[in-house]
Amino acid sequence: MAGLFIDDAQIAEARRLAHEITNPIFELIDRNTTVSTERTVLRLFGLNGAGAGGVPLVNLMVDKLHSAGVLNRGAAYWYGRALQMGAASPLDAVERLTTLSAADLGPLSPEVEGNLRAEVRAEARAAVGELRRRISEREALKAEFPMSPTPHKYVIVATGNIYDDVDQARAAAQAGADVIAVIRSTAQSLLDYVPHGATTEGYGGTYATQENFRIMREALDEESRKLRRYIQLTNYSSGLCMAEIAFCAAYEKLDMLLNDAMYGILFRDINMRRTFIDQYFSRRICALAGIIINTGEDNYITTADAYDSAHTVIASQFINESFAKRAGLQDEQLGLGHSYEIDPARPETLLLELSQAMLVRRCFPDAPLKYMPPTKHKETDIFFSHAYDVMADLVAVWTRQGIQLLGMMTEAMHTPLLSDRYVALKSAAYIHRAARGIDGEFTVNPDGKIAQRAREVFGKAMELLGECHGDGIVAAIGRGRFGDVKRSETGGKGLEGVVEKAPDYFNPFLEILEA
Amino acid sequence: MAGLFIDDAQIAEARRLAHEITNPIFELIDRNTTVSTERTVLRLFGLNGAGAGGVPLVNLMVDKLHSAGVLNRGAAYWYGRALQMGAASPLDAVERLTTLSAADLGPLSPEVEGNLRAEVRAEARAAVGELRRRISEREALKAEFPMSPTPHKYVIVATGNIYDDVDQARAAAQAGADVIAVIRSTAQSLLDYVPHGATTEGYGGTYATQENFRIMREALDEESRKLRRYIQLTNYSSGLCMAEIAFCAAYEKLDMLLNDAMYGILFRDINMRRTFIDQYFSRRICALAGIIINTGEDNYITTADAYDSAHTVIASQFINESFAKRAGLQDEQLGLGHSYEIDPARPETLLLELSQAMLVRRCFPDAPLKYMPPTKHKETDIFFSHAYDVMADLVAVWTRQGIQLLGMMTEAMHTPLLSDRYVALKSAAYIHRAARGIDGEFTVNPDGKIAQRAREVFGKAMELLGECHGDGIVAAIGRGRFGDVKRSETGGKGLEGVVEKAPDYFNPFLEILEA
Amino acid sequence: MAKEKQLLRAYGDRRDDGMVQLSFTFPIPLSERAKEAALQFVKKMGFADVKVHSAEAVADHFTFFIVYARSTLAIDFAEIDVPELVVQKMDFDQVNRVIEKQIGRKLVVFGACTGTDTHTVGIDAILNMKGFAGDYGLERYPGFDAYNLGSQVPNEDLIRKAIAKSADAILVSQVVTQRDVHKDNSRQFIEAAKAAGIHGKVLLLLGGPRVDHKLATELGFDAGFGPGTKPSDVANYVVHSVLRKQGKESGSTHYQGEPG
Amino acid sequence: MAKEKQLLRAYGDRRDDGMVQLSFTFPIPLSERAKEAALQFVKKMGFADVKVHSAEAVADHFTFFIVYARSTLAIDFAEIDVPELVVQKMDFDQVNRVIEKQIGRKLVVFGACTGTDTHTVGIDAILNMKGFAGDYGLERYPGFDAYNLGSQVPNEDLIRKAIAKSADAILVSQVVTQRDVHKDNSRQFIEAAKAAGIHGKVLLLLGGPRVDHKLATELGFDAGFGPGTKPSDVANYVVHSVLRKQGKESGSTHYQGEPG
Ligand code: B12
Ligand code: B12
Ligand SMILES: Cc1ncc(COP(=O)(O)O)c(C=O)c1O
Ligand SMILES: Cc1ncc(COP(=O)(O)O)c(C=O)c1O
Repeated sequence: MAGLFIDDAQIAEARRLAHEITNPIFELIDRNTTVSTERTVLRLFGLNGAGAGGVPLVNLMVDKLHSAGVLNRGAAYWYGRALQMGAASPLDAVERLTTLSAADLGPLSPEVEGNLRAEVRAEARAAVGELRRRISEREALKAEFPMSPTPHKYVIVATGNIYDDVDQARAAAQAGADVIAVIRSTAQSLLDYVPHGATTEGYGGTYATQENFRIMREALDEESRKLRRYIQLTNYSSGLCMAEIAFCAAYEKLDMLLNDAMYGILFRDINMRRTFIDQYFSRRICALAGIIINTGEDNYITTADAYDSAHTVIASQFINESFAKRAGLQDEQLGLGHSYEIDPARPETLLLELSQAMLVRRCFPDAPLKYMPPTKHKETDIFFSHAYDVMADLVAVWTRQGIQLLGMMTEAMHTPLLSDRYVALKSAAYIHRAARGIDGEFTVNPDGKIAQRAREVFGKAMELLGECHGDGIVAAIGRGRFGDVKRSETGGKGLEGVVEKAPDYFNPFLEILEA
Repeated sequence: MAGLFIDDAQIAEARRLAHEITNPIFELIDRNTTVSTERTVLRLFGLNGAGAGGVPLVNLMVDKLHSAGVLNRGAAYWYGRALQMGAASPLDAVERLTTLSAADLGPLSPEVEGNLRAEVRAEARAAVGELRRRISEREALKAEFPMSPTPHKYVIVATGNIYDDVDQARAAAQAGADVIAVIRSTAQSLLDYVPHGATTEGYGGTYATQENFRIMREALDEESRKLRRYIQLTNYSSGLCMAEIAFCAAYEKLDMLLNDAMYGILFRDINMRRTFIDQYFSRRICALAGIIINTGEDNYITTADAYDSAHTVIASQFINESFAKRAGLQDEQLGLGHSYEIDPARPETLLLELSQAMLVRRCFPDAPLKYMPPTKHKETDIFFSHAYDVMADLVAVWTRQGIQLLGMMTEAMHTPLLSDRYVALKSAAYIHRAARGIDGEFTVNPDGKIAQRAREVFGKAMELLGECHGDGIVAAIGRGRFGDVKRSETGGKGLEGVVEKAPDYFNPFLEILEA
Repeated sequence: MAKEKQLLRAYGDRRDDGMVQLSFTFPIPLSERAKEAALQFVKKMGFADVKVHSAEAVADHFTFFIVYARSTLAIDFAEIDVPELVVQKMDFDQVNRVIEKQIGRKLVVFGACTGTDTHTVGIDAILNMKGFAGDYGLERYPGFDAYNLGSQVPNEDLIRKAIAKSADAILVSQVVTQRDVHKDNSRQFIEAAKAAGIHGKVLLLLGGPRVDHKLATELGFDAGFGPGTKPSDVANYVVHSVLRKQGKESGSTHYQGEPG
Repeated sequence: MAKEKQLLRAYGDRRDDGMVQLSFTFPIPLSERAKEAALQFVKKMGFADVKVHSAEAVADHFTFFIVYARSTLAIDFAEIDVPELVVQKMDFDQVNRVIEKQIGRKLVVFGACTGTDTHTVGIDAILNMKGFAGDYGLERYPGFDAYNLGSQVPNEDLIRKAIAKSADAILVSQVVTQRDVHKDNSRQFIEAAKAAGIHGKVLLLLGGPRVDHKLATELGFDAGFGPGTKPSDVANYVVHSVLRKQGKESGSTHYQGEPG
């Protein structure tokens, strides 16, 4: 995206500020682990069953270690201990560990200790190898059936029942969808475990479970072959189980994940420390698995005003980018979120929206970006809503968004009907076809409203980055700088799951992923 | 509209060619009159009643003169004769004339003849004065209640019943319409008379009658006052009664008229000579009455392909402009027609449509222009059709169209429902509001597809103008150059109504209007 | 043998949820009472779970409603009959070959958009060289002699000219349908055809965006063709009908795309 | 006295033409039979002149239909009742004045979006300073003490905290409605309120985009508020209800905007 007349140097400065803003958070991340990070370690070793009442085995084991106060050495270490005690299988390992008394958890000789770690490291390498092999299958399918040109048309399914979701996902793919998102049940982000198995009941969405992922990806693989066009699948790596879901998704070959360094804090009232720590491991897994993350800055302007708070989106994107890069993600994996949300009752909103989308493109030229449609100001007048969405389709193709969530004409009423998706896909295909290449047709006037607005928004974003840099991101969040939502460092859910690492904390996966 | 990189000199050349193309037609016009032109003369004198069976008095009188073979001296002359014979009123004049035998129509002494003409001229001046006074009332209302900014949102009503039309026109005005068009009944253009009185039955539209005009304008005057926003009214000055309808419209203070120098020939198979002669007088009246004409080039690309025949629209616009200017119309009265009709299944149609609309703007910078929505490729999928219309809304505001017909989502089904207009008006208001000023934000790239396409279309238009110049417009129409429709000079309806003027042909209105 | 029932319900976002979207206008001002009236109106149609999602004042005295509701009705799909296809649709070459071999002369067809209707695009699509959607028009078939008289043609003229060339089929197009003008004009055509003594002899085809086979036959035509008709559909129909008339094909065989 | 009938029919483009637009999906592939089934479906609802204008294959096994048809049904508008308004709605200042003069103390209100629902924008619009559509939120009223606990609040927590401050009213917001989760959660709230002994004592208000007064009262709340509710509507309701409870106003007077 040429133009917009913001210096490269200024953009570099924004990046530098963001990096320094995340520095103290990385100290926190280095020093601590969480119950869900440790559960993810166990899942990586292959523990994926559930015990009585559907409690996942990894929860049984980690809760046990946590209540015994020994989780600070790392679940991998205890997994090694169980193996060393002769556990025949991961399941057996859990059983052994969960029956141990606190006394049995005492230290070993350095030599035994060393062997144990070596053994566990080897197993971790094997597990990562297996994961890479699975990912390469996905990549092969993608190579065989190339995707449509961008913007990739992204629609959600949200029936609550994975089998109904499959029907609808197939239908959406046939109608032209490039990406299917299975919306989660509304309560899931607050669950401190990942439900197990195929599920058929959920509110406002379907539970994210490894089995549901598998079922859906299998259906979409089939559909991709049939349509000779690779269909991507995405889900949510947010809430209290960011990293575990990232693992399930990686293992089941998902293509993208909603994954944001701050969304859980702001919109789910999840504890700040917990989220910062969890997001890191989750992103390390995404980096390994070639998963594109989708961040959630678009949410800020559903609670705050989209015109007044446009700069908060930009500032947050730089911060999210820094978190992501430091977790090993590449530019092409950064579906930074933004959206077409300015109140349509205002004048010149198309200019404002173009300005904002061009600005995001200018700041992140190599990222796919994730563009959200209007939602907050949608009306129950479906005809108007449809017209409104169409303008977002135009901005998306104009500013070369990689991933575009399609607006639904019934947004203000209910999760989409099958036909709503069809209507959205058909119109978006028309707009994309009609306008593709339009960005090459015009030069933005340096003194026009679009350019001026972009400079103004960028300027305010720099100020906000300056504030976060000076006072710390924690303080900025405390002041409600993002989405008008205020959160404190020790408030919110899940702080009890944060554990300071012992000096001999052991996590062979992190060793591999950070290598 | 800056850019598009077509030399002013080339545009001037197109204009020069068009002028030369219309030269021979103006010879034809000078030499001939028609039954409908003569009926208009009588209407101007105040003859507007109907006789038995609803036959308009002007038809009775002109038919009589025509069959007696004396129409070539002009109806005004005979009207004078009747007055001179002591007719107390126009009605009386008709009665006197229609009862005369051929023998009674012989010549008078030069002196009597001279007095007669002087008297009739005085009456004509008075009639024109009264017309001007009526028009000034309209202008005063417009000044008191200024119109909305352009594009003026134009919608049609088409119930067949003038009273239902009024209900719907008021509703449309309240929903944001700036211009109301009352569509005529499908057969009216082939009628060689203007029906009389208020009408309540019509197919596909409502009869254009002077009384219907009055009823509707009165309702809209009221609505304009209520809404404090002047609402314009338009109708059709096409078919076999172009000038008569122009008079009725002028008298009833209409604001615009569909009026094209060639539409009747091509799309109604009306004789070429008849149309060329009729259009001239009709446009003289429009010029006087400050009526904006809307031409019909958009129709060409409902029969011919809009991509392949884009240049025929441009060439015809130059010709229509020449006809109009030579009839005294000003730039601000030229609603030259064009439309958003390229098959949406093609790629890059938005670029193509922008190119075409910008080109028209470039060629006619001071004309309001009349922009039509997609119609031919409209689908019965109303949601898609609505999205498709929305893009035309965007192009309209982008290229500063003065008059924009709003697309209807049910275009492919039926004449619009009340709610269809509402849906169209609400979305168009949003698009206009959102995008107003967008043309000032960008510079068109000189080597882009938009600019290249504009140059290509303009080049082909020049070729076509060249052909019309070389071989004559009659030959070009004969080859189906416009709208893929072939017509011959002596084919079609209404040639029998063309009359070669006698040397002493008398038309005091033309004298005034041409002065 | 009774067919097995196959109950069909509307699908919103899950099987059999019955979801239907409606919109309509009432000629009354927007008010709470108006909304309640809309709700009652839709309930009266037999809908459950009626949600009047949107009610907007489209004008002083008109309110436009958008409603989603669940229909409890089901249709037994097994009961819905359409004729069985036994013959494949012939392509361009096959049509011409059959005409040459089995009929042995060119088939003559006349077409026009009659009455006051000026819409020629539809009849042109069927008759002219270019055809429609990549499918050639009848003019291009060596097996047909096609005459297209254009639009605004009086029914009597069309019939007279067709008789003069011993037409096998007459094609009438009707596009404007407001106040059922197409039906009135079509009836008038049939009267004229009867008067001219060709009804039941020359194939009479009606077409247009609001035409279907049922309507056309009710009006007295032999067949009706609606939106999306391809010239080859018409070619197939004419050829098969002529063969049947000549006793060269049984009336009980049906072919793909046959109007019915 | 029997009211005069006032029959209301849908208006397409002329009075009483009955025109209604419908769209729906059938879980079957697109075919002529599918179109016929759609036609039968709409006829079965009691429509006449049914036109299945569009039938599109939205997927292998789903067809989406767009239909226009004429409903022969009429609603007697005279029969549609809504409560009569006798009291004018009070504005910001009037509300505060009435509280000061007639109640003599601040009214305490607690609100939250409860259960697993995280949508705060609605309850914030009612309670926070800023308010909604230019109408100030209850926080800004000198006459109210407003506590907004935010979202994802367990019903029990909200009730406990409200009791601790002797709240006059509790405001529950519910936005997610899929599979009627809002109803389940609302019922659970009422259970908890009963258990805590405040049901029938503290005013219980339910609000959200799919809420209306009828639903709310069925669920056991005192009142329900739907889309577009303004904070001042809620202020009016609370003040009038408290006055009625205190016997300072009769329950038979109704005011503008009163839920009912
Ligand atoms: C192009 C067009 C015009 C052009 C016509 C140019 C021309 N020479 O044909 C112009 C601009 C001149 C025009 C004028 C008018 N039009 Co017009 N027009 C249309 C438009 C946009 C497209 C029609 C079309 O070309 N379709 C494409 C062809 C290929 O489709 P088709 O006609 O359905 O034909 C197919 C089949 O039906 C079938 N078929 C058709 N005929 C036959 C015959 C036989 C024998 C067979 C076998 C098959 C067959 O095969 C064809 C190929 O598949 C439609 C709206 C729309 N999108 O449908 C309005 C539309 C048809 N017009 C309409 C009206 C009202 C008019 C006017 C009366 C309005 C006015 N006063 O301005 C005028 C006057 C016309 C008149 N008296 O007839 C209305 C009709 C409303 C109704 N249902 O009654 C429509 C629906 C627009 C609207 N929503 O108001 N129009
Ligand atoms: C903003 C928004 C969000 C934001 C919420 C931010 C926040 N902190 O509030 C974010 C992005 C986080 C979000 C998330 C989700 N959302 Co959401 N969201 C919306 C959206 C776009 C706007 C809602 C809104 O703010 N409206 C504006 C306010 C002012 O209106 P309101 O809530 O109706 O409130 C008014 C009245 O109802 C009333 N009122 C409301 N409450 C009360 C209470 C009382 C006592 C009173 C008196 C009055 C009152 O007064 C208010 C002012 O008039 C809607 C779609 C839409 N356009 O409606 C979807 C929508 C509500 N969300 C939906 C869903 C499904 C979700 C998710 C579950 C999806 C997912 N998995 O991603 C998540 C999770 C949320 C959860 N578990 O609750 C669905 C709900 C479907 C349904 N009917 O069940 C909707 C309808 C979108 C859709 N079509 O799918 N969402
Ligand atoms: C980054 C991110 N995560 C998650 C979600 C979904 O919310 P939850 O999973 O908490 O219900 C969203 C909302 O769209 C989001 O943007
Ligand atoms: C210039 C012009 N005149 C007239 C008409 C209407 O056609 P008619 O009045 O012949 O029915 C049109 C079509 O839209 C037109 O463009």
